[in-house]
Amino acid sequence: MSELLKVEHLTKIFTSGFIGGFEIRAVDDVSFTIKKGEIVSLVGESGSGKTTIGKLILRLIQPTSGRILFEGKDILQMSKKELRENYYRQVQAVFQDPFASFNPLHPVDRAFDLISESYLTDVSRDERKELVRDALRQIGLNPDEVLGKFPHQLSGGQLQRILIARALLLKPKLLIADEIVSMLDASTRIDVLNLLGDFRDKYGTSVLFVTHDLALGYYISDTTIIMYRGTIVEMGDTEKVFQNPLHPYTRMLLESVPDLNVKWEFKGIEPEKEEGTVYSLQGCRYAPRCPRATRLCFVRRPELIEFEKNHWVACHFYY
Amino acid sequence: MAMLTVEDLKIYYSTPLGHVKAVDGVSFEVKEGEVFGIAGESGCGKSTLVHSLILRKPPMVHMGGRALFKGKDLMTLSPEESKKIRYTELSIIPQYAMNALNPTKKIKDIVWDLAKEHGYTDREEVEKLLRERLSMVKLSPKVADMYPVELSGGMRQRATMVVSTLLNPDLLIADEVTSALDVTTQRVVIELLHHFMKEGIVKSIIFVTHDLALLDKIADRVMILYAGKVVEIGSTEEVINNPAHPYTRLLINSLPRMGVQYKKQKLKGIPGYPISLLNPPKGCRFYTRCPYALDKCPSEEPKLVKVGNEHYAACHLLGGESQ
Amino acid sequence: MLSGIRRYLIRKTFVYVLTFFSAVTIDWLIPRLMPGNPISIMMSRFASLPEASKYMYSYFMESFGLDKPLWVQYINFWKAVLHGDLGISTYMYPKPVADIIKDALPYDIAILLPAITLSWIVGNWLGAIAGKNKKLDSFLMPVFYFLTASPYFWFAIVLAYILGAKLDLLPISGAYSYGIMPSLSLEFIVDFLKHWILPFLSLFLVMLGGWAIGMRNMIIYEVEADYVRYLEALGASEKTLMKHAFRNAILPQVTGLALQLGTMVAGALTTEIVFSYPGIGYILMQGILNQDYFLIQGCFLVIVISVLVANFIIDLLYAVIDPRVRFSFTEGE
Amino acid sequence: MKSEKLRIALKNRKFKVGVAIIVFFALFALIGPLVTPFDQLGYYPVKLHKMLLLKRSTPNLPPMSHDVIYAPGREINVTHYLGTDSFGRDLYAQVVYGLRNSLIVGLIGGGIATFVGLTIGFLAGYRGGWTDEILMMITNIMLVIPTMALLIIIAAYMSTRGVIIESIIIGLTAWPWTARAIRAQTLSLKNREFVHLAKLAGLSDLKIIIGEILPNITSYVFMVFILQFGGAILAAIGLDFIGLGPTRGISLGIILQNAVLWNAINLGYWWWAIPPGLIIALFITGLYFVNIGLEEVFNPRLRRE
Amino acid sequence: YAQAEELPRNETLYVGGGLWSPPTNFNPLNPSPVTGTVGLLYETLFTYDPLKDQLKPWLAEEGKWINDNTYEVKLREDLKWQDGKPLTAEDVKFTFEIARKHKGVFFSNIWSWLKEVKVVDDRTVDFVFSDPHYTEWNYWLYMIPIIPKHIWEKIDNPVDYANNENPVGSGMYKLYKTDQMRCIWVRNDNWWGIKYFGKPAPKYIVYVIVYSNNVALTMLVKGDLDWSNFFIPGVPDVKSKYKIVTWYDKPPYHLSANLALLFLNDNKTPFNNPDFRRAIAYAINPKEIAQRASQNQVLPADPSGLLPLPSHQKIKAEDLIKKYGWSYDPEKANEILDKLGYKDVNGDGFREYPDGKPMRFTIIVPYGWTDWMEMARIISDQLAAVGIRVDPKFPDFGKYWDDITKGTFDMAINNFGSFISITPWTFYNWILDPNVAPTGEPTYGGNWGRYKNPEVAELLTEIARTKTLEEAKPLYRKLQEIWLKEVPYIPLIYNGAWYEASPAHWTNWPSEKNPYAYPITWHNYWQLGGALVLLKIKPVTAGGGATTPAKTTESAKGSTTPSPTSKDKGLCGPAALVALSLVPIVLYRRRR
Ligand SMILES: Nc1ncnc2c1ncn2[C@@H]1O[C@H](COP(=O)(O)OP(=O)(O)OP(=O)(O)O)[C@@H](O)[C@H]1O
Ligand SMILES: Nc1ncnc2c1ncn2[C@@H]1O[C@H](COP(=O)(O)OP(=O)(O)OP(=O)(O)O)[C@@H](O)[C@H]1O
Ligand SMILES: [Mg+2]
Ligand SMILES: [Mg+2]
Repeated sequence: MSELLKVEHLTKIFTSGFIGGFEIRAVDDVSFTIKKGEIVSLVGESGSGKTTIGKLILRLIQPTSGRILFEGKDILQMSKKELRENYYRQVQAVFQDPFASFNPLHPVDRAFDLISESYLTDVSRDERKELVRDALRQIGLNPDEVLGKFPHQLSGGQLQRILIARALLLKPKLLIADEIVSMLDASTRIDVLNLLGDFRDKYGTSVLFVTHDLALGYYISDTTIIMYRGTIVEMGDTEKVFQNPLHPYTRMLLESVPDLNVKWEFKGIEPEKEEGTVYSLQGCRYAPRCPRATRLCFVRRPELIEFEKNHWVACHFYY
Repeated sequence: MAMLTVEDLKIYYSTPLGHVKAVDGVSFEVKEGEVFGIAGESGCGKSTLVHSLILRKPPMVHMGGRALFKGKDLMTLSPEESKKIRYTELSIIPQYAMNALNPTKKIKDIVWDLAKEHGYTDREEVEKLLRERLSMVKLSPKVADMYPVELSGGMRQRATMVVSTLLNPDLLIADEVTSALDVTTQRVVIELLHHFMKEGIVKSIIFVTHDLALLDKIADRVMILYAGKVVEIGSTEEVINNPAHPYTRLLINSLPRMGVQYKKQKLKGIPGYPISLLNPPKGCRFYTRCPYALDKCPSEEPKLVKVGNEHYAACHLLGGESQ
Repeated sequence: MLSGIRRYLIRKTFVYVLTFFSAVTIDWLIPRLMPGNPISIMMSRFASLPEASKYMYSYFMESFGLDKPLWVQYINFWKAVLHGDLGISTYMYPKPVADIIKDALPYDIAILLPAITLSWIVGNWLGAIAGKNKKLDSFLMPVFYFLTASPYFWFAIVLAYILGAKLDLLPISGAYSYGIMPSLSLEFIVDFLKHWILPFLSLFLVMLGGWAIGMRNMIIYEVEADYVRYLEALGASEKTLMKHAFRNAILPQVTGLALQLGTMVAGALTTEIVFSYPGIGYILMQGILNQDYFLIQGCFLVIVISVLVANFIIDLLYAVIDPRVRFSFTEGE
Repeated sequence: MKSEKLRIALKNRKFKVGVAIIVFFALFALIGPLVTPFDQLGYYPVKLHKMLLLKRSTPNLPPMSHDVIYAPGREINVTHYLGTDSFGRDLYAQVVYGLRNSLIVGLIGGGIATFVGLTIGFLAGYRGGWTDEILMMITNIMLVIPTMALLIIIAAYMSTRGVIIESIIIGLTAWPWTARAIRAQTLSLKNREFVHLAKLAGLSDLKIIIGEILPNITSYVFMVFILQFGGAILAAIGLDFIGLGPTRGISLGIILQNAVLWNAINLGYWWWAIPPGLIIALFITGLYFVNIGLEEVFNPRLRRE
Repeated sequence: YAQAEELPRNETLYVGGGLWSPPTNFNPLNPSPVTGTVGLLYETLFTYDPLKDQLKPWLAEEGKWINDNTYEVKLREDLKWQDGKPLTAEDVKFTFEIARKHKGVFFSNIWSWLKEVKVVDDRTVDFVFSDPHYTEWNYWLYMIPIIPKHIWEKIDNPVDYANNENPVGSGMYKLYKTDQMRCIWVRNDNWWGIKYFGKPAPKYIVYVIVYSNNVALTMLVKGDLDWSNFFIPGVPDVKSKYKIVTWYDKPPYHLSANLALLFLNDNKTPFNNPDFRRAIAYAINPKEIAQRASQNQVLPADPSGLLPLPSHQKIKAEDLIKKYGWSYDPEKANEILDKLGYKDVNGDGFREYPDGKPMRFTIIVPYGWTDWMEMARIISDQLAAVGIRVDPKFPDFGKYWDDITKGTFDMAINNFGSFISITPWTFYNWILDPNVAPTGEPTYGGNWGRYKNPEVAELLTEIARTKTLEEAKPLYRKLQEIWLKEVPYIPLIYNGAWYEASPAHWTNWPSEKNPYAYPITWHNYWQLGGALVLLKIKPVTAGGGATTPAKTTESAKGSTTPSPTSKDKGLCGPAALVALSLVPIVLYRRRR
């Protein structure tokens, strides 16, 4: 498998206001790669910078520093035109909120119309229509039931499927799927996930699957990246990460998953830590919450090391 | 001993287009000392059910049935009496727990305003209690003097839970308190609820969620709702491990769990979508999505039948007219 | 936390200073870009022999420095202002602009301050009542709307007609009787108040409508807010709910107050004219009509400064009463 | 979707009452002039060998008076629905034409204010960054400057002013509110996911603005326009009253100014001073009603019925 | 807690009409100080009575030309300043000298023909002229206020000195207090003039600032304003009801004060053609203007434009008016215009230039001067009747003034320098002064239309130098002849010397029947009669001690509202309207 996307030392700092503003390091020196035809899940708790990474890859926002190479080409160097005509043909996205992903004023068809106008220029109008209906059928929707409807007339699951069908129409090389099931019901959730998998199987599309639900990440992905406060704490083959979690944070996460197979023992309440200072911490960001933290952890940021083949961790414990 | 007995409760929404039958003849019991879980898909009437116990405001209308809470029918209680019961005996943690506290008031003031309403006169005492409880949930007692905006999301969540349970209510309703949270915070919330029960701060909890896996962790008994009706009710063990109703079964089967991977074992969701509650069909409401539908399903409404110890389900497949 | 507030203040101060300079510059420049000049107009008021006028024209052009290039005038203007010198009025020659303003300003304050603050307070109060009481609302809201929809001076005319002329209850001209001497005596105060009522009332009522409507809408929003629903679910009484909702609803109204000051000062102008009330409004008006650069500049300076100061105070106040402002600047985000 | 909103709107009493008032006065302004033989200043134009002579009636007639106008060679019976002023000019004619002009000021002034505010708010919100900072700075400056006074200065030095010029200057000073509001709207919209998706669909910024963002704020813009409409009328009335109104033609503010200058109130000619203000107040009340009605339509939280 | 000082009503005179902004400037060297600065506070050597056309000695006992170049003034005995210091010839000399040094003093141009001022003795001053303007000198004699040397010599720049703190004059009133709404004068009980003129009756004069004349009217009828010099529309309507005193009881009610003229731009075709101007003169009907625009409170002007006051009437040549004058006659106008070739060729009702180009003019009047605006409209109509198209335009005053002074207008109405004075020369000098800047540059005379006629220039200089009226009369005749023949500008109406007085608290007001003074209080008019009124009026209730503050006008209250309609009708109308307008709102409420 060859590399499709390579992210190198990506950093994004948000500042607010131009005088006397403050900074948030939403993404801090993050590097990883996505191979062709691979599903990578990006896992982390709320605010860990998952969405930001997705948006950076989509160039919806500009990174503060770092590089993003798509098939060896730095997308940050691309012109707007190049992005439009080339990059977005190959990289698409589905977002968390299906309702917000549709313009409430237009029928859902617009999602298809827009991309076919830009990218399917060589196809006739009727063929386009057929393509759309095809795509809808593939994801298990009845085209007559959904086409021509307004977003508020459809359910979240239906809308999310339509968005996937929309991406399907282009058969992109990379799909960014940002929490695409978190707003869906359990009963429809798994179907949407399955769609992603089928998609990859059929077209070899790589997927960056952003989630905070480890079970979902485990279910669908080949590679898992665990993030904490803008930094990667652990990554590697899904199997390895889940079967042999190295980082204390990963372990904590895994323990928190309400899995049907596992009974919880109630261990009492952990104190809530002041988190305001985390972003300015010199050392490991997880240190304040870490049960194993030593002085070193507060002083030096651990680097990501390859603990075993294809299994990386950033923790002083493993040096 | 039953803390709450709901009998054939009907709660509708009156809209210009007609009645939305969000809760349509639901009966159940919440016993003292148990966590009672309610699960179901989005829009099946979970929130309607629990909120109707607290406060009914237009367009929500009570169309029949009773809800006996410690012997008093919550549906016919006068507003004054109902107000008195709320918080002291019957309390709620809302779904929006992170934003439930007035951002411009200090937490202790909010608590005092509420406590005053329920006959408390000693401010010191209330504040002392608040600080104790805050430390109990591992928050600094200083949080009492802070504004909600000063707290992080997780802290606010905890603070709200403390506020909601401060006066030791007998029954605590937790409506989807976890659905917007990530797993770690979710875990903390569950720990807190467990703690409240253990410490006897609350006697019973109704825990509403659409995440069955979570109910598995905390609930003693669960009730599965579908389109305003009870489809299955029973102890958690039984319902999860031994689901009787096709819907429950399909639902449980669609849950991803650790160790299951797409590559190896494909899970399946439930096909189709829930029906509209505006004009629900006469018969079984799940029939449109049910792979085992019988001829009589569309026309005849299935009754709850006993399928095990304290375990009931409403499905024609399970036969039986007996209740 | 302190540094957060300091940062907030530095930012605000910077914005204010910039705003001040730009606003004053605009006000300085605009009259000068217009055709005509103040000395020429000054001449029109002198009934004298043509010969004499010619002499005076050149004298005054020079003495007011209007024969200099525009940029020199601009620099001189700031130099003078920083020395606290606002120049001499051409319209009320030779009175210094600073004195003119000093004499007139108390009257504006006497009318505007109570009108603005009371209308704000009463308006918010009535608006809150309307917001929570649907029955009253359907009755009060049209009244509020009618009030804000009325031009200030028309309302003043109507009031003057009914209360002043027809019923002869209140005097309709001046700030006090022409025959009484200002002093700290009961008689004078009563007399002053009598004259004050009508202009005050007409401003007060018109302004009140706007605030009431704003508050009404805010309350309706707020009582739907999560925290109110929570309180209600926990059995809080109507009174407590309103108390909480009111507190939050009032915050945007505070900002509104700051931002609207400038407009209201202008609104007072027409009212002052109707009642011959000796405020800055009428003088500014005359200054403008007579192209009295110096008077216009001075009045603007005062208005801009007072609006900015009021804004600044309200900003500070805001940081105190709304913890959101305070903490959003300490934690980030 | 749209028809649904319309249906709700038509059920909303405030909206209906407001529309009724507006339509009533708009029709009044449109048709009113047709039923009066007087010209906009209230003179009776008489043709005398192809030349126009402007004739006047008896001064200070109360409403619904009949009078005779003597033209060369004939006598004309006229009725003054709203009486005459101290120059013997018909007030009904002045009021209808004045209303017409006030509406024009409202439309143009409100239109310009909305348009400028829309453009600036939009640019600031959409472009963000320095564009935003600078535009907002300008907006805040405009907010702090007493625009009414600025208006007076500008108005005072225009040699002659027509209704159009007046509306333009009013429009050019009234936009900051709109700009702020629109900016806020745009900010929240531009981070909506459908906008991102449109970007990913290869749409240019312009197309996104026109196709995705603008349609979503039209209802809002419309409401803003209504408020600006009313604001412009009130501002114009104020200007008219202090003598800075249009130097040609008539407006409700000018009628009021004349009424005050010529002692209408003291002399008991209430029909000169009361109706113009009342019409304005009622009309703008109507506008506000429409606005609140629409707000209730688009924002169910505000609904009260 | 202090007792409020309330001015005793029966000793206080309330006046208004000459003060439009808070009183700030009491500098008599300034061209427009607060009214009363000259006349009440400072005094002139002479006063002038326009009713009798007499120059009356005031500070001076007498003045005469002792030779062709020297005018000698003898001051009265025992003149003193309000601070007790004697007023002497030194002060007179100082007053004139100050204008020599400071060009901003309003009479400084005198020094172009005055050579020196010599003090002969304490009471005698000699004015030595290089080029004596005898006629003009008469004017200055009653216009120049004498200031105290001992005070003013310490002042660096006497031009922009506001002089508003305890100013010391010689006059019969002292400045008492000023504030934003009024200026209060208090009687100078040590006034030198008591022994010559008697004591003025009011102890206090409150000069009020009222922005709008409707307020003035209200105050007048309530008896809160005793003496008004406002133009108050509607006075004729309510005059009898409230016993308001005006000069005449019938139209025009007021004396004349100045002349409003229609200025034509004599530099522009076709106004440069006297015949064309004459045609316009024929087409205009001043009577209608007086009646319509000014509610008959003014008189229409006759072609000469000379005011109906003795100083002007004395030189008026009726025979010339008969011979060369005009009167309203549209037929005649049409005839002239036809003859000149201005005909309506395209049949639009308006005449075109002889070459067929459309002819269209504008007439400007400052915006907001409603009576003048109405005048402009009427003129436009009247000219339309003879086929001349004139659009009335109402620019703001600044622009109007700019156009007028720069000569960039077609037609305009103006009256600024046409005030009554001891000599018609001021009028002619103002309006015909040939010494004007070219079009496009401002001029501050009154020859706005740039009428140029060398003969006029000569006549004006000559008249200024004539010693007696008899000597000047033939020259005036010539001027009038030119005026009537050439029609440089067209007189419209004689603006009134607006005067309304309330008999509620003061009586013995001057009027047609008791014409003892010209009752105007505007700046520079106190010397013409205003001051005399103060000496003659009497309080209604003679309360000598007057320790109890007379409560204001209890008697006048009650039914004092001026309203021609009955009281309830007046209220019912608007009430009905309001009620009617509330119907939709009420209905709207009912339905819910
Ligand atoms: N436009 C922005 N301006 C300022 N801060 C931002 C912005 N977008 C994100 N952030 C901040 O950056 C951090 C990372 O945000 P991000 O949305 O990437 O987190 P996430 O992992 O996707 O969280 P979630 O699970 O809640 O979606 C957060 O602290 C957030 O507040
Ligand atoms: N105010 C309302 N007016 C009309 N219908 C309503 C209203 N509120 C809820 N409903 C309808 O009632 C039904 C039940 O809603 P409810 O909120 O109780 O569902 P829920 O099970 O809590 O769903 P979720 O998991 O999304 O919270 C839904 O179909 C919903 O559309
Ligand atoms: Mg995210
Ligand atoms: Mg719910």
